[in-house]
Amino acid sequence: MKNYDIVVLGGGPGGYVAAIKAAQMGAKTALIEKGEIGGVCLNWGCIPTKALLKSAKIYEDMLDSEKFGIEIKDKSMVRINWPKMQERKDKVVKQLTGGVKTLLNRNGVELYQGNGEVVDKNTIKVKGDILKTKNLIIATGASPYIPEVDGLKEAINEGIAITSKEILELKELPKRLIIMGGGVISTEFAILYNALGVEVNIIQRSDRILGNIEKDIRDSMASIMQKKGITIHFNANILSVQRNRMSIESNEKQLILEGDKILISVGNRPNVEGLQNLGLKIDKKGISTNDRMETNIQGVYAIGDVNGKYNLAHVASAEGIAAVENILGKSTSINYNKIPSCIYGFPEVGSAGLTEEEAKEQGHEVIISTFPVAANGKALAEGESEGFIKIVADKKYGEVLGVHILAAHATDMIAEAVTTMELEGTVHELAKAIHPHPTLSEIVMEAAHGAIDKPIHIFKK
Amino acid sequence: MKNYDIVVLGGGPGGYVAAIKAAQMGAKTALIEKGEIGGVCLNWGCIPTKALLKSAKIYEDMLDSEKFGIEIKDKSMVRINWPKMQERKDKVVKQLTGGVKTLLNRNGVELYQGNGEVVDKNTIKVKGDILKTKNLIIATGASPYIPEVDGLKEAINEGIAITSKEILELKELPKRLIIMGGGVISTEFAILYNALGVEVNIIQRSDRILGNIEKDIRDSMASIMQKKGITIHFNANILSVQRNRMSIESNEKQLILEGDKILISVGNRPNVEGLQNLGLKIDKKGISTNDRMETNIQGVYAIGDVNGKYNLAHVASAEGIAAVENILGKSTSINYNKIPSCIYGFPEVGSAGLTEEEAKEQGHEVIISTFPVAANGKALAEGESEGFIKIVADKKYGEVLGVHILAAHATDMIAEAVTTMELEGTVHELAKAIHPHPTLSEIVMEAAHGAIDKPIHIFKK
Amino acid sequence: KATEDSTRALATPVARRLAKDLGIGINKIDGTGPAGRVMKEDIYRFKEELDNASGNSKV
Ligand SMILES: Cc1cc2nc3c(=O)[nH]c(=O)nc-3n(C[C@H](O)[C@H](O)[C@H](O)COP(=O)(O)OP(=O)(O)OC[C@H]3O[C@@H](n4cnc5c(N)ncnc54)[C@H](O)[C@@H]3O)c2cc1C
Ligand SMILES: Cc1cc2nc3c(=O)[nH]c(=O)nc-3n(C[C@H](O)[C@H](O)[C@H](O)COP(=O)(O)OP(=O)(O)OC[C@H]3O[C@@H](n4cnc5c(N)ncnc54)[C@H](O)[C@@H]3O)c2cc1C
Repeated sequence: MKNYDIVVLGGGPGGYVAAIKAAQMGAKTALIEKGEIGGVCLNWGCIPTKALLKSAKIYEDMLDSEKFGIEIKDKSMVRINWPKMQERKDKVVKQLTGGVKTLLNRNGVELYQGNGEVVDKNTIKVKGDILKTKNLIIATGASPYIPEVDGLKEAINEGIAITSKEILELKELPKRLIIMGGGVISTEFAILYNALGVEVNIIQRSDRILGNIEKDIRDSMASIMQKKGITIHFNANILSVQRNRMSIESNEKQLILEGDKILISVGNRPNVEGLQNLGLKIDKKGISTNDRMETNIQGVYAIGDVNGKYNLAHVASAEGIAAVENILGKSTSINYNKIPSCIYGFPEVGSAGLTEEEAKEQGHEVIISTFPVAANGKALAEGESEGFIKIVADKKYGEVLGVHILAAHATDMIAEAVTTMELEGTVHELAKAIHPHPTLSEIVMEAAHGAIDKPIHIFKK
Repeated sequence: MKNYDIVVLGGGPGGYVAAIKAAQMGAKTALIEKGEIGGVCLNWGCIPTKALLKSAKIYEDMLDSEKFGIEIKDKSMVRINWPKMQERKDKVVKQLTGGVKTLLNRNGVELYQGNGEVVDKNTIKVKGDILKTKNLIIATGASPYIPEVDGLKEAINEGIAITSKEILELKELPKRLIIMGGGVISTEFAILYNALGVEVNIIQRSDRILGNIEKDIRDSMASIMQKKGITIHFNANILSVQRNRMSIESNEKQLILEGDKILISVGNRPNVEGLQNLGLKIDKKGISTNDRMETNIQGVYAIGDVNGKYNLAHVASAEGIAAVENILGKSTSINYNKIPSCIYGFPEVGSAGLTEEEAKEQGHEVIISTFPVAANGKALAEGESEGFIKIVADKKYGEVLGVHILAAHATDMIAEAVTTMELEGTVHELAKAIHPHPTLSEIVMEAAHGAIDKPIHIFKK
Repeated sequence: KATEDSTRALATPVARRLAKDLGIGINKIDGTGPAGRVMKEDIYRFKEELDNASGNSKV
């Protein structure tokens, strides 16, 4: 039996960050992980997808290189070496998870590899060990939800229907891919495989994909994807799956689609098995917590995907730090009105804070200002001029409430918005701050000018 | 004879932005341009160089594509089509300058194409026209300085020694390029032509290139360039030029270099000819102004390269807006402690605010925090992990005084720093603001943590 | 020597404008933001306390 100040259950970006922070702050800390350190994010989520997307981007650029004055005599000479692409991705993952293990170790976090069984809130069993702890942080993550569809189970057993985990480990590049669901993860896989030359069909229940994203960006992204050759079946019902064939009804028409693989990507369920003993308040989304990461049980905290607030790695990490700081007496809370979220693709989406609708719902009188990427010099120089920025500000002082960007490097750009909101900044500062030329970030300044007076590089009456 | 509230002399990014702003604010405005609208920046500076750099980046990625799992059977099949590359660049430039002309027109700026002769501060002649004005904004820019070197004039006459303007219009890609000078522009051309397979020699008078840039970044950049195969001759004196041969003395050794072209890039001189009548205070750097862009003559303002403060397009534009606002009664000044500057290359540099040395000189007690790009997940996923960030903050509150980034997308990232400084933000907000994962921008958050307590993703005692 | 500097309050732009509109001196307020930065919530709280206090004194 060993005693700890803090035991963290689950070693994803929520749990491992919490454990490192706790150890840095002087708490005696244990981390329990039954699978791979780094969780979904490092092993089957954020990182491997971005490694593959980079390969896909280079492939796409190569096929399009004439535009930039570079010729390949025979385009058929350009070939995807899928095993090599996978190998690189795996190497990146190994390097990062190896790095995290070293960090845990050097910071003095005691790592238990095995399934953690929660006996009570102060007692956790891992294999032969019993851990006693003053505080428990639950960071067990979430798993893909598998819907009830006729024949889907059989397709899963045959290895045809797969989740985001298996699709990252395919031995061969499929020729045709059917994606169930139209969320962020579906979109990223659709763009990835489309760029690699795979025929992609997205099956979406409602009349829109990317339901949570700002509406103009969502609509633009959908039509950009369609222009790339991705087929999106809106208002679609899946009737049944027969091996690699799928019957759907979309807009009152029946269709049969064929795919080499079917990706199931219709949402997550929190990993809460074995936590029943604790008497935690749990709903379909996950373990309920307040903005200090406290559950209804004193001394028990829940962070990351398992609390179901956001399925985002940086939220998991921030919540992990907040939980630890609250445990160790440094009061911290998370402001969920300022969370950034990204879509990685060609182009990218970077979004932070409130949408126009959300701001109005919260009672703000809003100013909206937009500016197109096509009016930006750097974007033209780079040959990537799709997209726009939309700033949502409160009318009274011009406080920035939300920034939504569709652009080639949007994910690199959104940090400016997050920091501005952290500082209760207004469109006046965004306009006044001298943004370097030529950069895509000038669109932030231009849109901010548009919220106050007029942007320079576009004509508005 | 026509009467104006404001006449702007010179249509570069200083002048054309000033003219549009003035017209937007209701002033009767004329713009005089003797050459091409857009000045150096759009025609022979910021924009064409970035268009070519993008082509070079794609070429470099293609040659290196195996790393990313994409194979070309025969690399010799990949060929630079230099005329096509130039054509694309020219198209981008045309599109942008055309756009600016439309904007001037739609905003009601009256454009005079011709050389503006300043008769007195209220009277300017352009060809047959005489313009009377209440206020004059001088935005005539600067020109490359041609040093006194034995034989250089002859080499210029032969078209071998050229400036940044001619090097953007070469009919053929040179095989060997000698670059006189080691400033930002020299560096960008060196990286550009090196990536396109050209042998590059830089001749630098002192023991360092990029003299104005933060010292660690400057040193890293130099060694990265050397690793790419660019030769830098430090402490070098040019003895003479004989056609395409150059004799230099570097570190006490004499050398003879050969180049197909010699780029003269050793600084600028302000374009002040014809302005003598005005009685302006002018020194070697340019027309003296205060931070409101006022010269010593009431009603006469000087903005952009001609005032010699910074040779940066965004500074020229910001100064243009400030001059107009001051003329029209909205008091504005430029804070030169927060100017961003960039170097475009592989990797890039984005820098804003004070360096460690400058901060100390200004009397600050400073905190310095750095974080390496190699510890960032997105950078590894992208295979571009060179570089680091360095934050300079004031000790008392942690106010951010300067941010210096060497990284693949540094130029897109530096806007966050600029806005933070505009908001008098501290490292606390940078650390607290939830930066999205996985993005390069997480290094900002990590370094900010390092200034307060400890970063998560690197071990510090 | 450094008094001038140390009396300059750290505040967010919104807090500054709000304080000005409400006629509240920003230096009087203890900020709850990082490094004692005055946030808009601090102004609202201060105003509320002010209102309560003046309400009480009337009775
Ligand atoms: C394909 C894909 C792409 C994504 N891309 C992004 C992105 O770009 N950006 C982003 O922000 N988010 C992304 N996400 C989401 C992100 O991966 C998650 O939000 C994040 O991993 C959640 O972190 P977590 O620590 O809460 O849980 P997880 O990462 O799920 O980690 C939970 C860990 O707990 C362990 N565990 C569970 N129960 C026990 C137990 N009883 N005992 C011991 N160990 C246990 C699990 O083995 C697991 O390792 C992506 C997700 C997917 C699937
Ligand atoms: C190769 C290169 C790359 C660069 N890259 C960058 C970069 O990436 N980012 C950046 O910020 N800066 C960059 N610069 C610097 C940038 O181009 C200048 O700082 C900017 O152009 C200055 O703007 P300006 O309006 O002051 O002057 P200019 O752009 O020089 O414009 C002055 C204009 O005035 C006109 N003119 C002059 N005299 C008269 C007259 N008597 N009558 C009528 N017209 C007149 C000229 O024809 C000219 O068009 C680069 C420069 C070069 C050379």
